[in-house]
Amino acid sequence: MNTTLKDEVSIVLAGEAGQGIQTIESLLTYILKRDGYYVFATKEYMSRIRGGSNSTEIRVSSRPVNSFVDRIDILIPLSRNSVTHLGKRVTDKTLIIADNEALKLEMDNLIDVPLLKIANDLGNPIFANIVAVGVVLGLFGIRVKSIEDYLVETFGRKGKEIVEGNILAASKGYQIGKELRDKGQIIIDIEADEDLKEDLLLSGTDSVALGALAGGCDSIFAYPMTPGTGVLTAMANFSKHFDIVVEQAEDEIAAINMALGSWYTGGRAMVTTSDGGFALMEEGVSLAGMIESPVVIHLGQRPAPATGLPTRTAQEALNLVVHAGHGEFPRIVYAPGTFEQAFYLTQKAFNMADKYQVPVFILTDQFFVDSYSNVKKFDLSDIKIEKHFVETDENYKRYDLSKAVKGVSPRGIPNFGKGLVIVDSDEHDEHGHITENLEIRVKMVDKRLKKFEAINDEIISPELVGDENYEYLIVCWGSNYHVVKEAIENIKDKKIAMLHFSQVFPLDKGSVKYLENAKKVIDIENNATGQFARLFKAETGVSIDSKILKYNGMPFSVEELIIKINEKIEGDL
Amino acid sequence: MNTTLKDEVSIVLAGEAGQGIQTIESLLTYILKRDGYYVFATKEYMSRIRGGSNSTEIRVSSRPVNSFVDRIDILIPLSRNSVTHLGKRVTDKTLIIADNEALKLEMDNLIDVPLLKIANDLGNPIFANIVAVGVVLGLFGIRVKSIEDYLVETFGRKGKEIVEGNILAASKGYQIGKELRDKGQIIIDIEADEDLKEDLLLSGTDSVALGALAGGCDSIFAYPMTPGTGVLTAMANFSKHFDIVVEQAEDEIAAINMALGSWYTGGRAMVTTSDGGFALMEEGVSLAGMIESPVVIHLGQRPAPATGLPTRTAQEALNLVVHAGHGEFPRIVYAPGTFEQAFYLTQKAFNMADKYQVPVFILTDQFFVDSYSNVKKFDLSDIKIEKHFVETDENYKRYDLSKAVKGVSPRGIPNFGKGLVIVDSDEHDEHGHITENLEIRVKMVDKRLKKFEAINDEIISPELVGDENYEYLIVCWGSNYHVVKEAIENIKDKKIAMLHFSQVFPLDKGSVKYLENAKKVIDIENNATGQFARLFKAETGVSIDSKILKYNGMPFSVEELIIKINEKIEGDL
Amino acid sequence: MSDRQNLFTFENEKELDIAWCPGCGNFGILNILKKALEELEEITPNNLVVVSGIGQAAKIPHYFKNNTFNGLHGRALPVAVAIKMANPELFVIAESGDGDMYGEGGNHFIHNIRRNVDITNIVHDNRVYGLTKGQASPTTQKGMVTPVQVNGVISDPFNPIAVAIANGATFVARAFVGDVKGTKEIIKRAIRHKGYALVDIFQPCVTFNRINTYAWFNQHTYKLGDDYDPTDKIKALEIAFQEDKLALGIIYEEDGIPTFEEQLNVYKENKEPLYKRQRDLKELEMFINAMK
Amino acid sequence: MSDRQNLFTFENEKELDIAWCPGCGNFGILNILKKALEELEEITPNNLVVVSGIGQAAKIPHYFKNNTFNGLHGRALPVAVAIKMANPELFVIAESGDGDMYGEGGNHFIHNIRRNVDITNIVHDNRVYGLTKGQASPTTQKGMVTPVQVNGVISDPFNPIAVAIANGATFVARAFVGDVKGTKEIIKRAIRHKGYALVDIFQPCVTFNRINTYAWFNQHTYKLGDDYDPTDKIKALEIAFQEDKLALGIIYEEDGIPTFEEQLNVYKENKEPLYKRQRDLKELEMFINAMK
Ligand SMILES: Cc1ncc(C[n+]2csc(CCOP(=O)(O)OP(=O)(O)O)c2C)c(N)n1
Ligand SMILES: Cc1ncc(C[n+]2csc(CCOP(=O)(O)OP(=O)(O)O)c2C)c(N)n1
Ligand code: SF4
Ligand code: SF4
Ligand SMILES: [Mg+2]
Ligand SMILES: [Mg+2]
Repeated sequence: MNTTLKDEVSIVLAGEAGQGIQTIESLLTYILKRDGYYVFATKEYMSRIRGGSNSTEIRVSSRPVNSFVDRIDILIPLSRNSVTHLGKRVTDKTLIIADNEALKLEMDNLIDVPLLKIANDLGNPIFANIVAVGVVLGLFGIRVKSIEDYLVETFGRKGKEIVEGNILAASKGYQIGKELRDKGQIIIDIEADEDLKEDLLLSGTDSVALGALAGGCDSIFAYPMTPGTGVLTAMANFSKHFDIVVEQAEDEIAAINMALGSWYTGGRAMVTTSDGGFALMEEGVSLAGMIESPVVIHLGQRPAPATGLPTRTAQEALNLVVHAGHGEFPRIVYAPGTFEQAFYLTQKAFNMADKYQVPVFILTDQFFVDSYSNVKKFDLSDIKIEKHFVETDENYKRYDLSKAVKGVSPRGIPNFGKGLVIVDSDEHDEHGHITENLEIRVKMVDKRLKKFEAINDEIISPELVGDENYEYLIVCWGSNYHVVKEAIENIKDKKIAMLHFSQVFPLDKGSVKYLENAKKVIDIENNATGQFARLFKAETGVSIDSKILKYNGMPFSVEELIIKINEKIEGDL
Repeated sequence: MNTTLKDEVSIVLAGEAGQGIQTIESLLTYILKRDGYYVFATKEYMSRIRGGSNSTEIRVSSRPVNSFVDRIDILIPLSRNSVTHLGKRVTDKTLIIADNEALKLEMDNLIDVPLLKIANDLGNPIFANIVAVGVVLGLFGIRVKSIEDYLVETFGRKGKEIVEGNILAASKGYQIGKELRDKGQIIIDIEADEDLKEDLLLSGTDSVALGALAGGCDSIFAYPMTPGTGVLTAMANFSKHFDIVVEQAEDEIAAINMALGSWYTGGRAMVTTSDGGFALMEEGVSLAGMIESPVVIHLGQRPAPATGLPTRTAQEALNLVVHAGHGEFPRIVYAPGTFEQAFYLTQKAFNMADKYQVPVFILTDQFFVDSYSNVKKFDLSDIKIEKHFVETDENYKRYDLSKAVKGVSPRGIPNFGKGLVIVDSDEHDEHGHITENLEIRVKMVDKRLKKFEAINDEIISPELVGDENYEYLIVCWGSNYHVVKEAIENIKDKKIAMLHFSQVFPLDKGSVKYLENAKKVIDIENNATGQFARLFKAETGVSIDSKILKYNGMPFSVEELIIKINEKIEGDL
Repeated sequence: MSDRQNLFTFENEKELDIAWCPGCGNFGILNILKKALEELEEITPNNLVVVSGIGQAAKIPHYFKNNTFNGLHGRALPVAVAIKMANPELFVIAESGDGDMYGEGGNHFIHNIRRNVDITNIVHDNRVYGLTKGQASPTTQKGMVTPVQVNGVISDPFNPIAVAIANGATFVARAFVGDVKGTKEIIKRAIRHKGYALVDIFQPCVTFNRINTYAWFNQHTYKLGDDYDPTDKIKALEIAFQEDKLALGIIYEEDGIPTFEEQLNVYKENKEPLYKRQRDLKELEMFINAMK
Repeated sequence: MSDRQNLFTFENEKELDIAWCPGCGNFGILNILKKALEELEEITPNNLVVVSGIGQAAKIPHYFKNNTFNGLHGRALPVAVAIKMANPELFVIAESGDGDMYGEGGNHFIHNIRRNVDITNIVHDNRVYGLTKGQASPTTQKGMVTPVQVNGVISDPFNPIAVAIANGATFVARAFVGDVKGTKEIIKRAIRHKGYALVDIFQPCVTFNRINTYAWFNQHTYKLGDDYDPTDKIKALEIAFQEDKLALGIIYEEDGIPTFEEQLNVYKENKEPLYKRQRDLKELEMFINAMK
């Protein structure tokens, strides 16, 4: 059995929760990235702490890769179940590297490596995962030094013994990998590029949290909920280096109300949650609408209704956020498709929220926040943290109509200036005091809705990617950016383009022109009803009747999209 | 000054909160109805317990009337402010009956009646409102006996002294009214009809609560919130006669979860709330979607966002309820336009909820629930309380796919039969046990959404009222039924019809045909963005661009609608 | 009694995929609970409903035979009390984690104590959020470092025992899963108690709580003796405030207080569960048509 | 001091349309609060924020000079503590009704006591839902008949004093608006207390609560004497449990406990409010670009 893997390899590590797959994932991605490869890692895992079957896919490539593929070139299973768990993704082209003494798999293309035995010989079965890392790195022929450096960095705090055990484990594995490579049994032929060493390696979570930092976020209030928790944890870590109030609220209702209290006082607060936690925040969103408070809301989507599948991915919260909160008031919803977008849109979210005094959403999902890949270094010189609050004078009125520009009155904060700042969840007059004057009511409604005009002027138009003379247009939003892009790049004989929306509300109504130019339009979403297509229809009247929908909790794979797009193109609908 | 009021009179009583206007309202409507008139009463009031300016309009007519008019034929102000409060509605055609010793109004058409003096002479200023009632009844020439009977009924419990004081007060007022009538100063010429004595006099609140009773509702869980509280209070009163668990929950989240606990056990529970309280229930609604639980939700709308205008009216919660709760699952939303509809739709809501195991909404508003009018007697012989739960056997599976008909599996309840009943907010298998099997996930999503098919078969089509050969079509929903109907009846020279939706979700897509037949379609709603028109577009792709929207917290009046409809018809949009 | 052995155990127990970590205290609670139920002759899987929220603890009803309502995070209590209101013949247990009951569900905790519905409230108190991977829960000790509380927890821990007693609960107990016999007896007493009964069970989380381990609980707990009088509220509070050594046992108990459902109008004369009743539509028609 | 007279009173006070019923206890609280503030030299309308929820009591911040956050029903506390976290230089009062604070807002009540943020929590306790017209509140007495509790309340009343003490509050007081001087002193002490301070004020609702009238409160309250030692927690609880006579005064007080904000990393070295700080984007750029 001889295998050559050219330009790209997809490695899948699988095992039970608690077997250290996450460690392998970060070791491999970091070391391979640092050695000049493009890497992309995505995990799927169960809602439990130990046991079950989880897996991580790591794509290593000579060109940027950012999407999930079904294909598994190399599989390293740490438990017997995990092979069954992966099902049809394991084909006869998949090389399996396993300790078959322990796993007792009956498979042809299996390379039996005594991962566990080596670990046990080193005195601790826990080292098995590190042996596996060594094998892979041996296959790549990475310098041993890189590995050692990284192990020292990672395990340094845990003491010398652990570090040395890990280094030994890795090098034992390394020898095996190198041997396989040297004997020509597995040849990985992917060009490395020195320049990539300087790339950052970020997750979707990192991108959102760093964007928040760059947006001047100085407070985060949240109640843990997968997959929204990551941003809370990241901010907690950043709080060691930057001024951030990090507080775990007693519930989601507290979280959003705390965020509003913070903005009222001049803070720049965010909340992070998931669908179900957000459902509890809706009254608070409505309060933001009424008192015209900025607030930034990160929502990592997962399959619903109710608790649903806590650790899986979906795009099911679009309806919810667009219509969240009772009453009528403006809002902005961003749905980044790339990590760069996640960073810049989250950064922008704070400025937009502050400028227009509205809630701004960052809508991601489990697949997006839990993926890692190379990102180019950031240049923040064009970025500004726009603080829009003003120093008040004695005559200050929070909702001054005469001073309102496109519905936006200057926002004062307490004890900065001579004025008093009064906000009220009841309908209120220009001062902010409760009123039941029905004429003022109408003026205030009009004022709040007028902000839509200004917000519409700053809509981020969808991005057209692919063949400019397209016949087929794929419409998508949020995290499906890369997978759709890669799929249509692979369908070479058709004229296809992708129209990706990273702002989903308000919608760019001008985008209808792109649809008009297409022979056929296909909507791709991770939900069962086509929420974006429906929103598009509500906003523009244009239907997109051809839909590719997935709602089993997994992201689309490149291969399945290629097949489904081809079917749609060839089929009638 | 001589005035004759033929066929119909609009009487407005106005004063501060706490001055007993509510008492006058109920006395007058009950006595006049019992004397064979059509009556309609609607109030507008402030969010306070004492002071401010409130008013009640009572229309008395020889034909059914059910909508608000600006016109005031007779005004009885109990406070000076209340005249200013009513603004332009007080014209030179308005007769004012007031104690001008106390109020010191400078108005021409004022009949000075010493309401307060009489009351004081009787030993208590509180009787002033009853004197006013007497005056009005004197104008109508009602038999004194009717009044006495009713006063005994109303005040009987408060002791003999109070009753007698009231009777004396009423008869003093009566003499004055009768004198005005006899002298021909005010002649009210409205035909009474013996048969109407048998009519019921109900409010919107009564209609919903009685509908619930007729739907077999045996539990209500709610947290007080205007204007949803009325249904809770009504059910609490009914609980003296019928088996109903009435519990005020600690918050709205508890309320909806309690309702789900009750249905799970075989109860038939409802919740009642308003926009902001409902926003807190959304996670619970999503839970109903996931565990496929029936639940009935009454939502009395009021102006938002946030606390908004607590005692005013609006139709701003449509977006919210249609998209409430994260994830994708069926629901039904009724929006009654008449009290009969409120009764029958609420009754039906319980059966539909039980049959399809989905949340069913009754969407009303403050104007609707707080209005009173004649309603014909009910014949319940066609009504059934359909209990859809089954006795289980040992092999019972709550989400049995093989037994599901259009997505609906038989619903068991604990301890009725030999099976166990397992429900889970996580994605679950046929038994109801938590699962992360992604194939089952897809089957369960499909199962839940399949129910839409059956629900669609039972859609209540919109009602077409007016000229069958219409050129102009007015689209409306919920409480605007009567006012639109009365307005178009008054525009005699145009071919106009009304299309009223009492079911707003799922929408009857076939209704598009009505719109296609019109030269022009006008949407009428009590909100600022045209939520129904947008929903209609999302569901059908058809835009209704001409809109008449009101969002100051007051219902449309017949007069203003006539003007606005005419403007729309004559104007371009 | 022997026919009750394994009454609550699934036939296919071996195939159950239990989602807890090896060594987790939840296993012990599951076993003890099943034993306790076996010993309560009045209870069968059919007349038992276990209501839980979301978390590791909240998965427990899936692992033995009962009618299960596994609802939303924090919302077990409202569901549980409504079930009892709809059918007082059922035995209702609301069981979940400390985060679920005292954190997200805190408002239901304090107000359902006031209602005194006859249910049993069992809390798996591992002093941490297990399922979401180790953040502080309301009962986490001050100073504990977690992925979110990177400088250590700075709020004071919630004292469920003291709050429940102060708030008027009629049965308040603390147990430790390491004390199998004691815990079983407490659970049995709690279920038989007429009214709301709280059982807070110390449950080591071997994965995320490295402070409150089995050893720690062993060291920091003691059992209330037979001479302890649980009817003295002030004494009970003194016990509840102890910090270095934590008492196990029934800390407070008050008998003879009417339950919520006993006081409900619907059950004053007729004890039948709601689902068995029929509304008389003829009577209703007359009632409505009298509203003139 | 004289320049502080009417410091918190609107110039156009006469034109204010106060939405309370004549005779309502809220007027008394408003007057007392203004007086107390006048006497606290460190406070001005500008450095004071009053946060309220929804209800009759919750309208209070509109009736005198302050920075006002009149938020959602039940949510005054989260807003108030976040304000203090963003700017510890502000004086923050969270003030609302009993339904608002203990009912809808109950979860924030119990968890913010644990945080011990330096705010003052004033509750207008009229033992009823005023604004929504007379339903039972958590503190309504058992048996009281209301439009919803048609057979009388059957849940036990919430005891905010006992629960707050048991839950670790560092300042717990009860006042009666009829006792003007006592109430003013309590409010002043509460504001000056370092940490969370609860002041539950008995406030007659002349419209909807016909039981707990001015006379009733006069008859059923007594003042704690000068010899009372508020640092004894168990004694304080005994006082809190008294039923026939209700104590007025500072029932429990514990000094020297660190506040939440003191323990926050951001304020350890730099005391500046957040709004004055700038993020250094150059530093951030370096930080990000090191994430390779
Ligand atoms: C509304 C909502 N918020 C947050 C979550 C996420 N969540 C799931 S379990 C959990 C905490 C679990 O802690 P605990 O109740 O102590 O249970 P344990 O896992 O420790 O047994 C949280 C926050 C959720 N499911 N729903
Ligand atoms: C989420 C929500 N639920 C319910 C209401 C309705 N509501 C307004 S005030 C109030 C109760 C007020 O009682 P309390 O807090 O005791 O204040 P009081 O009027 O007695 O001063 C309620 C239930 C609301 N505004 N928002
Ligand atoms: S995470 Fe902790 S509580 Fe959860 S199963 Fe594992 S050990 Fe038990
Ligand atoms: S209803 Fe009661 S609490 Fe409200 S203002 Fe009137 S008397 Fe005061
Ligand atoms: Mg826990
Ligand atoms: Mg109150």
